[in-house]
Amino acid sequence: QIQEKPKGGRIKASPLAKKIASKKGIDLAKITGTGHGGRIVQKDVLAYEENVVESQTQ
Amino acid sequence: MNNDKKKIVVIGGGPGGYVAAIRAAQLGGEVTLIEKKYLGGTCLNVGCIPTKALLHTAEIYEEAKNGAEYGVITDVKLDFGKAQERKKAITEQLVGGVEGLLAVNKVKIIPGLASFVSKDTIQVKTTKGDVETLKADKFIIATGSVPLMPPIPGIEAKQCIDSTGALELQEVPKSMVIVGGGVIGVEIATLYSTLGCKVTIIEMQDEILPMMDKELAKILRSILAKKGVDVYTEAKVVAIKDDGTEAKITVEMKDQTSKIIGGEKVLISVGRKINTDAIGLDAAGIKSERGRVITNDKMETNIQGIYAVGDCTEPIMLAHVASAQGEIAAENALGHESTFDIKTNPSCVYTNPEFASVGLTEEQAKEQGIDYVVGKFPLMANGKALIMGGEEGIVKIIAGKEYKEILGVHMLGPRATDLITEGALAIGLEATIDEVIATIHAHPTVGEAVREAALAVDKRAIHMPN
Amino acid sequence: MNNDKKKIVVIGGGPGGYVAAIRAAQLGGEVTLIEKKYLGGTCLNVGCIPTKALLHTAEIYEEAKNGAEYGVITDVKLDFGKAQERKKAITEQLVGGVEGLLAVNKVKIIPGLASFVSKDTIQVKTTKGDVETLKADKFIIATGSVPLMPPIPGIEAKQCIDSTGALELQEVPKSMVIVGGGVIGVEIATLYSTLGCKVTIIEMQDEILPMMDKELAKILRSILAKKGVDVYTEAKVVAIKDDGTEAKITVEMKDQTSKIIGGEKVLISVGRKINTDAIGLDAAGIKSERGRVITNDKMETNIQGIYAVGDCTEPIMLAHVASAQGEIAAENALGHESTFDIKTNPSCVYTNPEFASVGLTEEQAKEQGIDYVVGKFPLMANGKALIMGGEEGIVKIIAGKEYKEILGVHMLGPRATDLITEGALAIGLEATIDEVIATIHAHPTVGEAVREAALAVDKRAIHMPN
Ligand SMILES: Cc1cc2nc3c(=O)[nH]c(=O)nc-3n(C[C@H](O)[C@H](O)[C@H](O)COP(=O)(O)OP(=O)(O)OC[C@H]3O[C@@H](n4cnc5c(N)ncnc54)[C@H](O)[C@@H]3O)c2cc1C
Ligand SMILES: Cc1cc2nc3c(=O)[nH]c(=O)nc-3n(C[C@H](O)[C@H](O)[C@H](O)COP(=O)(O)OP(=O)(O)OC[C@H]3O[C@@H](n4cnc5c(N)ncnc54)[C@H](O)[C@@H]3O)c2cc1C
Repeated sequence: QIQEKPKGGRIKASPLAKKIASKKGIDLAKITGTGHGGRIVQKDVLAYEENVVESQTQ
Repeated sequence: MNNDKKKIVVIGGGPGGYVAAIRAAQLGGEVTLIEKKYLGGTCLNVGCIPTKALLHTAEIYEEAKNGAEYGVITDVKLDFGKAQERKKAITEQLVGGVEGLLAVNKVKIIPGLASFVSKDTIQVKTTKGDVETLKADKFIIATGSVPLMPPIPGIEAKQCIDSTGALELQEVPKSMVIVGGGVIGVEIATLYSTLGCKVTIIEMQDEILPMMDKELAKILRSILAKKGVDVYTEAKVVAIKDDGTEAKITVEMKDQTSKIIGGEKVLISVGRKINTDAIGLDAAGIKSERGRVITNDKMETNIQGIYAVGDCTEPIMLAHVASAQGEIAAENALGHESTFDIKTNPSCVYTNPEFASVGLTEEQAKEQGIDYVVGKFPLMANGKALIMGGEEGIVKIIAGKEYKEILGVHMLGPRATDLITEGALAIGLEATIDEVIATIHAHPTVGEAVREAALAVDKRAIHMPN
Repeated sequence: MNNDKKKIVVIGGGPGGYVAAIRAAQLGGEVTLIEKKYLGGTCLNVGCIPTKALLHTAEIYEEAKNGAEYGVITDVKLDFGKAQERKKAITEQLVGGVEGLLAVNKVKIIPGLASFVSKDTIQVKTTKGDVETLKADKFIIATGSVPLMPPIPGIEAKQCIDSTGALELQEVPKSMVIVGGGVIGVEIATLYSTLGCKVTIIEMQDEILPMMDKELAKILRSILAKKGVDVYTEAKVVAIKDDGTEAKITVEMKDQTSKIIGGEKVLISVGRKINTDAIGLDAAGIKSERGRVITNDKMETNIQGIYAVGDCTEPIMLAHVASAQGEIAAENALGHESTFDIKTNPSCVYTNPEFASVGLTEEQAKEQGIDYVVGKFPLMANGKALIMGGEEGIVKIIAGKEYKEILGVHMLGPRATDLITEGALAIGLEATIDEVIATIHAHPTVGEAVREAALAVDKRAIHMPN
C-alpha cells in the first residue's frame, strides 16, 4: 500500500509496540513510526532499542 | 493518447493481472492487458468462483435434506444440470463485470499469447492469428498456474480428471477417488460427497490440508469421515488402471500394505504447475526457479521495470494474494512505494463446516521456536453455532507468551471464512488479545467464540470452565 | 468459606447478571446470584436465542423453497411444532450450560425475588416461600427489562401479544400486524412472513429500524416489501378492536387518512420497560430516572459498592452490552479498574439479508457536525454474495474526512451480523481505512466488500467504477 507521511498530533502506536515499549521503559515519543500514517509498530520499537544498545556499547 | 502517460503492459487477465491493470489505470498509466484465454483467469473461470457456486448448491441440498431437524420437512431432488447452469451464469456475469471494469478504466485488452522478446518488448500471437509487437515502460507478469499432472503410471486413464474437469461434470459420479487432500481436493470431496458420491481421499502427508493447523484439520477429517468420506493419509497412489467403467487405483498405505480402490472418476489434485513456459523469461533475462518468477516484496523481478504477481511467483497460490500483489506491483510501477506483506493473509477452505486460518499455525509457531500460548473455545458452547448446527467446530488462537500479541487464528465452524477477517485485521494491526477482548462482539454470533478464545488465552473464558 | 473473600451479590441471572457473577468468581469473589424466574434471563429464554432459533428454521425453509434456482428441487412442508421443539431444546441446553458454569465457578444461586432494604442489605423472597436476608460487600443489579404495553385503546384484545407470546405461537398465524418496526418487530416480521403469514408493520418514525443507517434501512424495507411485508411508516396505531377471530387495527397514516388493518395476531413491539420497580431502589438510595438506574462508565451507581448493568441501565438494550458491562462491574467490584466504552458496540438485525452496524450512522455523523466521507460498495459486485443470492446488499463505511479514521460500518447482506466484527475491531483500534485496505481479505468472501468500501472512501475501489 502507498505509504503516507506521518501526521502530527498524538502518538499512534500498535498495541504490541506499546506493550513492548512500556515493558522495556522506552519512550514512544522518541521513535519514528513506519506504519500507516506514521504509526509506530513492533519493528520500530525493536530497531530503536537495538540502536540505543548499539550507541551505548560504542 | 496522452504521451506522458506511462505505458504499462500486463500479461495475464486473472485476479493478479486484471486487478493490476485496473490499479495501474487508476494511477494514470496507459494500460494494455494481454490474455490468451479468458478474463478472470483460473479464479473466475475454473477456480474459486465455480467451486463455491457448486458448493453453495451442495450446502443448500444438505440443509434441505436435513431440514426435518429444524421443522422443515422436505422431499429433495438434485438437478445437477441446473446447478451447473447457475455456476456458468455467475461466472459469466463476473467475467462480464471484469470486462466492463477494464473498459471503464480504459484498459486496452489484446486477446492473445504474450512472450518477451527482450526486456522491454513483447510479442503477442493474437487469437485472431496476427503477431503484434509491443514496447512498454513497465511490464507486470501475471500468468498464473495450471493443474499439475504427476507421472503416476496409468494417469492417462479416461477416468482421470483435473480440477477443471471435476467442475465440468454434468452428472454426479457414483464414486470418486481424489488424489491429494489439499484445499482443492477437500473442497471437491465436500461437493460431490454431499451430493451422494462415494468419495475417497488419498493424501501423502500425515493429515489432510497440510498447511492448516493440524488439530483442527483432524477434527475436520473426522467430520468428513462421519459424512462417509474415506480418508487415507500417509498413503501413496502408485498406479491407476482403466478398468472399463471404473478406474482401479493402487494405493500404498502407511503400514506398507497396498489396497485397490475403484472410482468412476479420479480427481488428480496434487498441486499446480506454474504457467511461465511460454512467456520467454530467458529472452528478458528474468530470474526464475523451476518456472517460478523470483520477486522481492515490491513484486519487482531482477529486471528493472518488470514485475510479477500471483500464482507465477508465490508458493501460496490464492486469488486474494494475487490481487493484493497486483495492486502493489501497479503502485510501484507507477512510481509509488508499496510493499507486500503476507502476514494478514487468510487461508479458507469451503468445507461444511468452513475452515479458515490466518497467521501462524501451532506447528509453525513450534517450528520457529516462538514462545506461545494457546486459547481455544469449542463452538458447542456458542449459542449461534448451536442454532446453526455447527457445534462440532472450534476457534483457536495462538498468541505470543510475553505480550499476548495475536500470532494465529484458526477456525472450524459456520461462517469461518468470513469470520477470519477479524483475525487478519488483528494481526495486521499488531493487536494483542486485550484489544480483541475489549471489542464488543455481538450476541448471538459465531464471532463471540473468537473473543472467548482470546479470553481463554488468559484462562478467563466466560462460557467454559478454564 | 474463606473469610477474606469479598462477598458479592448479583441480582438477576440474565446475560448481564450471570456473566458478572462468573467474572466476579474468577476474580476471587464469594458470589451469590439471585434470580426470580429463569437463568439466562430474557436473552436465553424469551429473547435473542429463541428468536434466532426460529429464524434459522425460517431461513432453511426459505432456502429450501427457493432451492430450484440452485438445482435443489424440493417439496417443502413446515412443521412449526418441531421448530418450536428445537428452539426449546436449544434454550434448555444453553440455560443448563449457564447453570453448569455458575456451579463450576462456585456461584451460589438463590431462586427468588430480591429487593434492597438498605444500601448493604437485601431481602429475598425465595421461590420456596421463605424470606432470606443477605448482606454483601458489593451488589450488582442486573434486573433487565420486560415488554412494554403502551396505552393504546383496545390493547387488551386477545389477539395482542408481546414478543414472548410471538415466540410461543404453536402455529403460524394467517396474518399479523406488528406495532413497532424496531429490531424485535422486524425480526418477528421476517420470521412469520417467511413462513407464510401476511405481515404488516406499523412504525411511527419515518423509517423502520430508526437507530440504523437510514439509507440501508430503506433498502431492507424495499426487500421486505418485495417479500410481501406491508410497511407503513409515520403511521400511528390509534385503536385496536377485538373482532372475533381477528383484531381490527385503526392506523393513522402520514397523510392524515386512516386505515383499518385486520390481523389474526397483533404483536406489540414498541419498546421495553425497565424492570426495577420491585428491587427497592429507594430503600438503598440508588439514583434512577424513570426506572433506569444511573451509572458511570465503571458501572457504579451513586451508592458506593452498588453497581448496575444491562437493560436496567442502558438505553441500548442488547445482550452483549449487558454482558460487557457485567464483566466490567465485576472487575471494578473486585478492586480492578475497568471502564465501559460503547464505541465498539455492534447492532445486528437478523433479517434476510442480515443487517449490522457499528459506530456512527451517516445521520449521527451529520447531527454531530463531523466532517466525514462515505465509501459504499454494492454486493452485486461481490462474487460470494452473488453466489449466495445476496446481491441486493451493500456495505457502507463512514470515515473522518481528514484522517480517514473509521467512524461507522454498515452492512446489509449475507452474514453481515458476523462480518461486522471487523468494523468493531477497527473502530476499537482507531484504525483508518488504510489498515483495512492493507489487510488481505479472503476471496471469495462477502467480507471483501468491506475492503472495497474502504477503497471507495478514497475513490479507488477495484471492482466498481469510482
Ligand atoms: C479449483 C480451484 C479452486 C480455487 N479456489 C480458490 C479460492 O477459493 N480462493 C482463492 O483465493 N484461490 C482459489 N484458487 C486459486 C486461485 O484461482 C489462483 O490463486 C488465482 O487464480 C491466481 O491468480 P493469477 O492471476 O496469479 O493467475 P490465473 O488466475 O491463473 O490467471 C492467469 C491468466 O494468465 C493467462 N495467461 C497465461 N499465460 C499467458 C500468456 N503468455 N499470455 C497471455 N495470457 C496468459 C491465463 O490464460 C490466465 O487467464 C482456486 C484454484 C482452483 C484451481
Ligand atoms: C425478542 C427479543 C429478541 C432479542 N434479540 C436480541 C439479540 O439478538 N441480540 C441482543 O444483543 N439482544 C437481544 N435482545 C435483548 C436482550 O435480550 C437483552 O438486552 C438482554 O437480555 C439484557 O440482559 P440483562 O441481563 O440486562 O436483563 P435480562 O436478560 O432481562 O435479565 C434480567 C433477569 O433478572 C431477573 N430479575 C428481575 N428482577 C429481579 C429481582 N428483583 N430479583 C431477582 N431476579 C430478578 C429476571 O427474571 C431476568 O431473568 C432481544 C430481546 C427480545 C425481547
